Amino acid sequence: EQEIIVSAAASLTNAFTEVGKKFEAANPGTKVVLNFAASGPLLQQIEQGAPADVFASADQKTMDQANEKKLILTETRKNFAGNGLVLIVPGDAKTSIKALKDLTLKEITRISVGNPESVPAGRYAEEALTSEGLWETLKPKFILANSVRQVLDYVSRGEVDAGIVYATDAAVAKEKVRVALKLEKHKPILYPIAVVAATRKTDPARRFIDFVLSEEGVEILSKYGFGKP
Amino acid sequence: MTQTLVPLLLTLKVAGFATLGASLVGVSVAFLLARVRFRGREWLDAFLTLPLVMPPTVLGYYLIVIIGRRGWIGSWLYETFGVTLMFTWQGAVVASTVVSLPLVFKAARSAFESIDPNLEKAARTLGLSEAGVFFRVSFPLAWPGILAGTMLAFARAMGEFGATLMVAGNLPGKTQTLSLAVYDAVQAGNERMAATLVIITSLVCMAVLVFSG
Amino acid sequence: MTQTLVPLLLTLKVAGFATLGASLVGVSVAFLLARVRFRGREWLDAFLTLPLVMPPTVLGYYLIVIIGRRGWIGSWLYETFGVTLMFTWQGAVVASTVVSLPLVFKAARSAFESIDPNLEKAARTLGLSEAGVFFRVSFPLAWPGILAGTMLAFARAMGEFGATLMVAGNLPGKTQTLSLAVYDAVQAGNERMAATLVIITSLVCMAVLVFSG
Amino acid sequence: MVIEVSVEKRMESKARHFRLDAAFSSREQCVVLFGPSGSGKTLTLQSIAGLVTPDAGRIALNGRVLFDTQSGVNVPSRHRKIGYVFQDYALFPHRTVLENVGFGLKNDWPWRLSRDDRRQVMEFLEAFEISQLAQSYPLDISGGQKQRVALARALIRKPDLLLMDEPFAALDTLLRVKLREELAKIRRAFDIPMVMVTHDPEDIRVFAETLVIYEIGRVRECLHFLKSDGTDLEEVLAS
Amino acid sequence: MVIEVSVEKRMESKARHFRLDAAFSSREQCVVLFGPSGSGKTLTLQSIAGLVTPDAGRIALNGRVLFDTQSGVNVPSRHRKIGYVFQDYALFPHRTVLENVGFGLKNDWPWRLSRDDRRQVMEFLEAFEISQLAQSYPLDISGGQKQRVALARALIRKPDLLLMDEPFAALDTLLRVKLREELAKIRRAFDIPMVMVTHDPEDIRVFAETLVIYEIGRVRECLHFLKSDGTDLEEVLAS
Ligand SMILES: [Mg+2]
Ligand SMILES: [Mg+2]
Ligand SMILES: [Mg+2]
Repeated sequence: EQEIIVSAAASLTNAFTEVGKKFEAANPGTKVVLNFAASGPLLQQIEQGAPADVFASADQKTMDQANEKKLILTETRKNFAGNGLVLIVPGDAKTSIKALKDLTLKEITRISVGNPESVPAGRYAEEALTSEGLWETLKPKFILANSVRQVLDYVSRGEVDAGIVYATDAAVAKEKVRVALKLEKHKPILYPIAVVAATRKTDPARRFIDFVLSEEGVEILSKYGFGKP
Repeated sequence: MTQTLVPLLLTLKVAGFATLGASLVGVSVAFLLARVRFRGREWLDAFLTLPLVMPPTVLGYYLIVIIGRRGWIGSWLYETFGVTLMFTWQGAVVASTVVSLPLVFKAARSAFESIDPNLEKAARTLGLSEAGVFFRVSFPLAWPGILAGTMLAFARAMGEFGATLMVAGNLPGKTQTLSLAVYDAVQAGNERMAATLVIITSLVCMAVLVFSG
Repeated sequence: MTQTLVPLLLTLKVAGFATLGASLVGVSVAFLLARVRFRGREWLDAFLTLPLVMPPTVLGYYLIVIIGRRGWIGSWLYETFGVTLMFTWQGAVVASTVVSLPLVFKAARSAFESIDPNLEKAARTLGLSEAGVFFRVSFPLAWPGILAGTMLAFARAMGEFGATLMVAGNLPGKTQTLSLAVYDAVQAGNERMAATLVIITSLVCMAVLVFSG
Repeated sequence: MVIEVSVEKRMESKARHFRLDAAFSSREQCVVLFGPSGSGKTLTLQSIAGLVTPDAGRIALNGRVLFDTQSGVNVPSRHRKIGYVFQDYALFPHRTVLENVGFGLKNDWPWRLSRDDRRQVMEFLEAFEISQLAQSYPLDISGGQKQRVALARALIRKPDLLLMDEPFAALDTLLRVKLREELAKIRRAFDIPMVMVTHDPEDIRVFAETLVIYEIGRVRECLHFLKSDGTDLEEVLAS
Repeated sequence: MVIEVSVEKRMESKARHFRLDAAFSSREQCVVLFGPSGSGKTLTLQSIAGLVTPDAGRIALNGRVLFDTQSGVNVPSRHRKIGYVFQDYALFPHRTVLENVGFGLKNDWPWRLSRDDRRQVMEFLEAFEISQLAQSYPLDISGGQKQRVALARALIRKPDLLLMDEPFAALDTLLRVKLREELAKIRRAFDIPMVMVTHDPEDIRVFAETLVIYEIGRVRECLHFLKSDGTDLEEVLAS
């Protein structure tokens, strides 16, 4: 009986939970512990010695930092999924937003985005809004969240009027949030995965990555709305 | 500099208001419980002590249920006045008040209860009204105990993290107190910032401790 | 079911060990401070009380500096035994112990100090050694106060959030205690889960309060 | 003075039940309540002062009804004009001797003593030979001095009656004799009627004009020495 | 007995300084330390019992040196074989009367009394007429009963000397007379020497064979009544 810890970006919560179960079924004797948070904090944890074996981030920048700090085995790094960025509003919202610039309307008082310092979804949102020249204008309305799932939570509870999350997140909470529009002017969203350098369980870690990249893995991911890399 | 000054000032503002609120409520209820015998007296005590033993995140959950935009009071506030406490420094004050209330309350109650009842009786025979007895005898005699409780409450309010994070979020310059800023800086791997914030906070806490001890 | 049972059992394990550690240290130092006069006595008291007034995130930062993989003790532990406390339930125990220590310590010290010194003197004239005086007089008489402090420490350890989050992370099944699970469930918008966890935690906290009161 | 006292009061606590049912009256100036501790003497005294509300009974002083369950009268303590010297003196520890003595002179905000009031307090301190303690705090003065402060604080309000609860119990035997004489002198000087609680027979010898003998919860006997009805003090004490 | 006491001790606190420098000796069975409160009587008694360590001095009992700064002797309290009855009796509130009296009989783990020890405790309870209180806790018994428990607890260890600190101060005047007689009887029955602290002249009349008169921090006089050196007790008390 052995156990691997997979530190994965918050947006992977539902998909990787299923991936983990299927992997355990396919590899008897190996248990998967999943640790979800924003990619930035996950990187910090690994740097401080968190016993993670696999790291899956939601953006290339965080994985690049991990690579620079020699926290991952470079040769194991692979891109395994893609995603889209959407603007969501609470399901019962009366306001209708047809374009990003509608966010400047007076009735939109609070917009939640991930904190660009540590949340990849926040960085993509910053890019998209900056290219429309809206980032600085909208700043006073921002409610910065610690992870993309917190953005989703704020919108579903109606605490904010709008939020920017991944398409896959919006799909998870269909009954509570409505996709107002898709965002496009940002770098392509590519999820990289790699084995953590400090692991002593290189074998099962590699096997987990292989499973994610396998046909079965890709199928699960696409079921939750992730695109091919 | 401003990066540490802004959260420090915000923290002092939030903790100050929270301590004020907690002291007013805590001292009045403590006096009531120490002097008047009524049914459910000990239940009220237990209820007010609950935040001392309850995880701050659970308190945060309850506060969201109550003052969230769709909460019992929150929805009314929003529909009536168009305001919401979530993600505002006022929300942080509410969270910190709840969390630090038991500290003043407990200290004040035991301070009032340890006053020799003959002193209050003596004041009555000297012609003092009940209000006079409170302001000229009970309160001044309980003051050292109340002050110590208030200092602890202030320190607790300064350090509040879990409930504040859930209710007020972590908005730099708006609701990001020292405690949250430390967390943020460590999360973002900003080591110098983290160290600076930690040192400032430690100094303020030690000052509080020295004053209250 | 297991989703709530696992964090509950983990919480009880972590809080249990933390309370044990905090009680052993807290009671011994409290007795020392209550009975022996030495230089720096009040400084030691202040140092042990610090966690009560310090933000848990700041404590988390210090703990990372000390027991983190690159910390003073942490690096030695890692190089010598190949173990690290970060992100383990043992790390959560360390964080909770530090946080709950002042509660036992303060209660025990005041319990020891409120014992009539003549009772200990009487025991000496009756032929008891100093150890006998401690185990047959001082400790049994201080017991109600110590117990109350221990219960509060247990509750505090159960609710620990900030320092645990930083030191032990939030790994389901390994370091995710109730307090963290509540935060996580709310974050993840998992309302039923959040509500279940909150109710369980509230019940446990109220039980603790009733027992300690 | 004319004092009529009749009080009933149940006290319940976890450990014990106590029922007081006591009545006495007197037309003399000095009433002494005598009996073992726990017999209800202090409870009677506090009922007279209005610090405890009896379950039933009637208390009247010089024809003025202070308490009466039948007619529903219950004058609040602050309006009874009764001075009370507590067994442990109950001086305000956060106030100086001067402030203690002047405490009851001005009872509405802002509680500052006028120049006249201060002068009066100083005169009292001199009369009680405690001027030199004016700025001391109760913690720093001796038991005998505390008693004088407590007396001065009660008498400065010119009460109609002075109640004293075991005034000498806290003092050394040596000091006790001296202060007993002093009190007798002061009482004559102020010409104020008094009800005193004690369990010391010596107090009876010096003070009692009316002697009320308590046993647990009730009055066993009420004796009037000035009436010369054949009651002999020494005989009573010997029994 | 032969007792020699000479103690020096400085006590410093924020509010006041106190210096005790007292010496007396006696060959009689009953020594009474008399004087105002705060004069150092209790401090002397605790020095004899080894509960307080004097700065300098010498304490010897029947030729056995218990304390001597010169030769560096300081026998720990538990080996002095001295019984002590505290002013407030200092009964263990968490133990029954039976357990209190038997407390000092078995002092190594596991502290359970043997059947013989229990029988001895029961005999003592009977001798002190408190058998019916065996299972009561100190909180629930009266002052006079407490005194008997404290006495029995001290005497059951067959000490060489009994120290008593104001044994009657906490009692009613009425009860005091009765218990004073009882103590005199018990002392004779156990034939145990005693040092008693008091500020009540009546105790001197009943107990003093040697009288040590204290004034603040020192001994004013040490009188021996049994030697019939012309000292008259009543004369002393009158002065
Ligand atoms: Mg009384
Ligand atoms: Mg004494
Ligand atoms: Mg007395």
